[in-house]
Amino acid sequence: MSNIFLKILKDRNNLININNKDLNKEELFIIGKKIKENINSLFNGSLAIRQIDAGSDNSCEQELVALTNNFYDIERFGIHFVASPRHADMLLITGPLTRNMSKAVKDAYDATPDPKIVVTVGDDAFDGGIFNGSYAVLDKISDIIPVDYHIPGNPPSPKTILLNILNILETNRKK
Amino acid sequence: MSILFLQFLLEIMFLTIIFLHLLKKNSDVVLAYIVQSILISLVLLNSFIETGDILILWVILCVLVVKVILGPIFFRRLIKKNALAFSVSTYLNSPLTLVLISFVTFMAFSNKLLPITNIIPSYHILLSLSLSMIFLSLFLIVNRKGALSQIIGVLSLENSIIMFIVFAGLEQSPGLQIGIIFDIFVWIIISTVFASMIYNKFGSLNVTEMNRLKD
Amino acid sequence: MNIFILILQFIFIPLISPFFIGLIKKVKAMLQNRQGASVFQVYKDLWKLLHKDEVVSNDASWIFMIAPFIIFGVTLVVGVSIPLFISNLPVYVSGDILLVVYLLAVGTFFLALSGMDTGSSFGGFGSSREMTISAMAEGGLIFSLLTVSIVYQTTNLFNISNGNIFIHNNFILSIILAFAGFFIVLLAESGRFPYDNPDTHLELTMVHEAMILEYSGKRLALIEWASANKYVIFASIGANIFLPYGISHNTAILSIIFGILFLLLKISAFSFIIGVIESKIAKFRFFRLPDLLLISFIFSVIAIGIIN
Amino acid sequence: MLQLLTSQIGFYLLLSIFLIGSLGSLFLSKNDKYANIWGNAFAILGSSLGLIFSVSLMLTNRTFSFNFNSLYQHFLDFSFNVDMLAGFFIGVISLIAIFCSFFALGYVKHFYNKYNIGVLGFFYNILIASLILIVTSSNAIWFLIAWEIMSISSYFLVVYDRNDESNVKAGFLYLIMTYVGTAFILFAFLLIYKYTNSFDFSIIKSNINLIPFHIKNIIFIFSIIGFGIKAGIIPLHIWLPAAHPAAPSHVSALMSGVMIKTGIYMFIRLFMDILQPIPVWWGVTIIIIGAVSSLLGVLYALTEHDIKKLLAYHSIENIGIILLGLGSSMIFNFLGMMSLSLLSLMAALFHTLNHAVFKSLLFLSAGSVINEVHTRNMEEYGGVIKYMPQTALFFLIGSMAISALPPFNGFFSEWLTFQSLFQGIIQLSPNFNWIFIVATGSLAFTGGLALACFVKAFGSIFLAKPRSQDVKHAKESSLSMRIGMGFLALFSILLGLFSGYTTILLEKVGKGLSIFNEVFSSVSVSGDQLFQINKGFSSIRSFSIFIFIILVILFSFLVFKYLINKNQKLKIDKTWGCGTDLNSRMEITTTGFAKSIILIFKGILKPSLQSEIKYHDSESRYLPKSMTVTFKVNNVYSKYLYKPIQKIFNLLSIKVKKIQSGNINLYISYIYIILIILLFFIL
Repeated sequence: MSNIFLKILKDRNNLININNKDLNKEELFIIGKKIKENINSLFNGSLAIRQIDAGSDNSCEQELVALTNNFYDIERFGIHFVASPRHADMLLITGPLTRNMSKAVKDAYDATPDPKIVVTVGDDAFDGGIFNGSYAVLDKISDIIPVDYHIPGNPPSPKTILLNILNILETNRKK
Repeated sequence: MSILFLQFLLEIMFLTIIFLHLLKKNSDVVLAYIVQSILISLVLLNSFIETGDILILWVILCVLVVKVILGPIFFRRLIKKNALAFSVSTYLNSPLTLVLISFVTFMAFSNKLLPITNIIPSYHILLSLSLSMIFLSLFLIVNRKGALSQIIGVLSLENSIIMFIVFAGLEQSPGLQIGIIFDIFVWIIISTVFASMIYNKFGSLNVTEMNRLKD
Repeated sequence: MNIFILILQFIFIPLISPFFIGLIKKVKAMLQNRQGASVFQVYKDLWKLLHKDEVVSNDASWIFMIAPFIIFGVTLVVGVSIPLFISNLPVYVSGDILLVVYLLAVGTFFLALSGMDTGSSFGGFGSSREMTISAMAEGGLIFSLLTVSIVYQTTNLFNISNGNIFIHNNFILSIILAFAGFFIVLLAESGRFPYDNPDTHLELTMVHEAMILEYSGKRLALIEWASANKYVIFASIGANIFLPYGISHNTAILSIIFGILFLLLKISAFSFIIGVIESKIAKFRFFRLPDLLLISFIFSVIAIGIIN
Repeated sequence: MLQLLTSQIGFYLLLSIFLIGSLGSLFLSKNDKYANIWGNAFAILGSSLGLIFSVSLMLTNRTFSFNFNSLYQHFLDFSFNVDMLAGFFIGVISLIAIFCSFFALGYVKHFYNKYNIGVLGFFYNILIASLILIVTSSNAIWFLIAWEIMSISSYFLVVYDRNDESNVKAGFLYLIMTYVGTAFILFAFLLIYKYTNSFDFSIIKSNINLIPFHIKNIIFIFSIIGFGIKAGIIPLHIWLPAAHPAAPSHVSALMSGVMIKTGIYMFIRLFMDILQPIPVWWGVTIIIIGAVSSLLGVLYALTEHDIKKLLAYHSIENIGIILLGLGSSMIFNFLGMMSLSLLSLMAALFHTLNHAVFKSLLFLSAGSVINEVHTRNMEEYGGVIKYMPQTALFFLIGSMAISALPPFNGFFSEWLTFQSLFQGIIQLSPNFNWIFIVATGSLAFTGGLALACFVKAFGSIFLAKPRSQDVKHAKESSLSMRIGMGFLALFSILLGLFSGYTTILLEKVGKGLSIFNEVFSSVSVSGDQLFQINKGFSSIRSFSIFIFIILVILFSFLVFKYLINKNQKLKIDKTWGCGTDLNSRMEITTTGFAKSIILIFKGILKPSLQSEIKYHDSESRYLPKSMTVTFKVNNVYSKYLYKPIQKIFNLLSIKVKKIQSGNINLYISYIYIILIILLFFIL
């Protein structure tokens, strides 16, 4: 075990570096127009994300999990995943909204204290994606809870998700 | 009255108790009891003469009236009414009872019991004799099966206690006299009621029937 | 001068405790070959939580509402009554070891009650596990502090840390044993690794985290801060009682600064060790924890045994 | 007036008030309301007089003893000796009795036209009077008479609620155990009488050296068993968790707060006063009994889900702690360290007082909860705090006091016990201090487990969602019940606040005993309650801690509530159950809470887990109708200790039964033979 630590401490150049210039390259849908006045100063330092699976096929989850590995490492931007919506500031909803998950998503939304941001990740979450119109899926998540931003992609790569989250924080700060 | 005469009376009483053990018929047993009571009254008379205490006179009167007259009459009527002539069987056969009687009297006379029998050194023999009479009448109760003879046993126990007390020189104390009188009355009542109850409950005066009471 | 020291003593623990939690996270991140959050991230988290609104469950009673203030207040009280950077505080309420132990028990008591208050099964199980661990840890804690108080012939923490180094050295073996027992209890009470994984998301394995699932906003910040305070309290007790090198014995400015530096150094050493431990071993199964706590109790009993 | 009060007349006045109270309530038993008011009013009057009597006696140190000799001159002179120790115990008894009677005024209402209230009032007053008589009597026979009155009156109070079959059975078990105890006490006193041929405690004390050494040990064993049964030490504690829950709550508060203390009183009276030059192994056995009782008591409390049984087991635990203090005092006494012996005796007395206060507070508040929810099973409570907020506050104060949390009184007496044990570890040579290490270890673990147990108790009763319909229409207890509980809670705070002054008072009480007159105390108490043990070894300021804690909590409340983010909105919403809506069956209950601790200690507790499935139709095993899992801790003592004894007695009695042959002559011959044998022996 200790030789692994030595190897780690020797070479440390595996982080992908993100600087401001490639922030605005990835496109991003803005849906909800809610302007939150005290949001800009609050979240620049620390952001707690609660990921809700509204019936996804686990592809978006893989990408979100990849965010926490040591390539993308969202912790260094002060973003961390939390266990309960009570502690969360941002709700990442993945997957088409299935019928019996609608109540759970509504509960999670109510349980999150304000000010909060709701982001849907992946095309399925936007309008049910390929499952659109099926009896088991309620097409639009925004019918149940107000959605603020949407990250397109099926599934969006960890880099796009990361850039989009940082982008969301940027747009919020500008408002 | 001289010591000898008293001793003579006591020996007769001792004989009556021996007879009580050996007799077969109830009526003879009652007869022996009458003899005992007469002897008791004689001895009390003697102590009355010596001490001149009026109370003892009363005691003698009661003894005579109750023990000699009333008691036996009542017992006779009981025997006649319930026709229990031959029910005086005993646990031990007569030779064995005799051996036990001798052993008990020997024990009463042994010097182990000296402190009791030597209260008044001069009356030593009389006291040890009455002590043996107490033990014998107790043994009588144990030995007899018939309820009537057991009652007679208890009464003779009571008489021998009186004898013992008289010779121990305690007849003066008022408490004792009241005790004797009281004892006489109460005991007579109890024994009669007891006998009649046993009889109509068990149909016979044989005590062994009673072990059905055991759960 | 005394007032300044008193105020410094009062605000010292709450100020530096988030830093050390951040330091532990940083060490773990470094060992996982990732950059990890900055060391001051916990300050930002607390600051953000303090300014957020709250969502409270309708089954919660007044205990749920006031528990965070009591828990945080208790850590402040304990913060004042233990030696930090100066060993003979001009005026102190009381530094008795039993008072410190049982005051921390008040904090655990209310935390466990607030966990059960909202009626969620996770909170209930969190409090049951927390109380089991703290019940088993109490023996080891009291006995390890008792060893040191026997060595220095006083149970007052300030007098202990004021004792001269010479006594310390010739009982060094029993103090090391007691320190080992104390370190095991430190991990238990501050909810660190072999007992409970602080940043787990799986509710079934949580102990400390499960009790505060229901809290949000300001109250959550207070409880997080209180648990950070508790960690630093234990670390500073360990630092000043078991390795009292460098603590200042008088109220000169220089020695105080020196004392603060040494204290920070020692506590960061603690945090570094804990960070390494948390990366090296896995979380123990729940029913192997009592054996570990019993080991700490036995260490202290042996330490007492070999003193005289 | 005070001088008059603390004298013989005052004492008789005290007893007569209780007598009038008891007879009056019996007399008025036709009308429930009057009987209740009369009985409890006189109980309050009597016990408040008792409190004044004892406090004035302790402060002015005017002890007196008198005897009331009856016609048998030397044999049965009823002599009383009201010294400092007796004064202290009268104080404890009357303090608890006042508030139990206040509580009873409201509580007994639910017994109206169900049982005869007059009888309850009668036995209640008799019980208090007999308690006072026990602690003041200084003649063995008089003591035993008072002991019998106490046992019988408490028996009738235990079986008062006789519709419930288990109460009568519990009362029966209580009676048997009490009489076994009394038998042992009788043996002990007879042994003492044999050697000192007197029953009077003062005479026994003066010629104690007549008793040879081995007899003294036998007396010690007999009195340990006899008074241990009443105090409820571990192997002999079976009746306590059965009898205390059966009694009405204010009686079980009085019983477990004060009645088991009579056992402790007699331990102190016998071992520290009368049989004074005591060997060391007595102290060692008492400490070991104390350690075992406290540890096992709290473990069994953890397994309980009946609230009153849980509190009864906690009485056993606290008795264990008191015995730790007493045992260490006896060991110091043997080793000649009199000031330490006084210190640990003070610790034991202080814990007796504290335990009486917070245990009766807990029993009363538990009683008022049971009164509303009509069941003693904690599984069916839940969320009672929303319906009975004040009772919940009192129970919270009681449970914080019993688990020795700082601002309350439980902490300071446990702190004192800890200090005396620490002194034992430090000052004694290795062959003695291992006992103190064992005792401190058990005390430390007991403190932790007691905390866990009371989080379980408070949490499952008062917090979360109601788990049964009765809880929903429970309403706050009546005013008199709240007064009783409120004052007890206030007392438990005041005793914590002024623990310095109470320690000085207890030191005077300790000095009342003859062995401690010229001993300098190792505890010095200065202005704001700072008292130091042994020249600064350890010190604690009860007053300023209390104020400091309150100030800091208030400071943090104000700063964070109003200074930072003042206009913070608070939204009320459902509990977050990961999306599923939680119902009341999903929250944790007592068995769930304690399961992990029980499994850790399964070696000692031997839990048994039975699961049983009922099916719709027995052939097909696929449609289970109901599945029940019972997680039970079986009673080790009755299985391994009491059942074998019972079996032996049965065998013996069957053998002896053979002599009952039913034949009269045989019986008379038995008498005859024995008469002759006796004659031979006597002459």
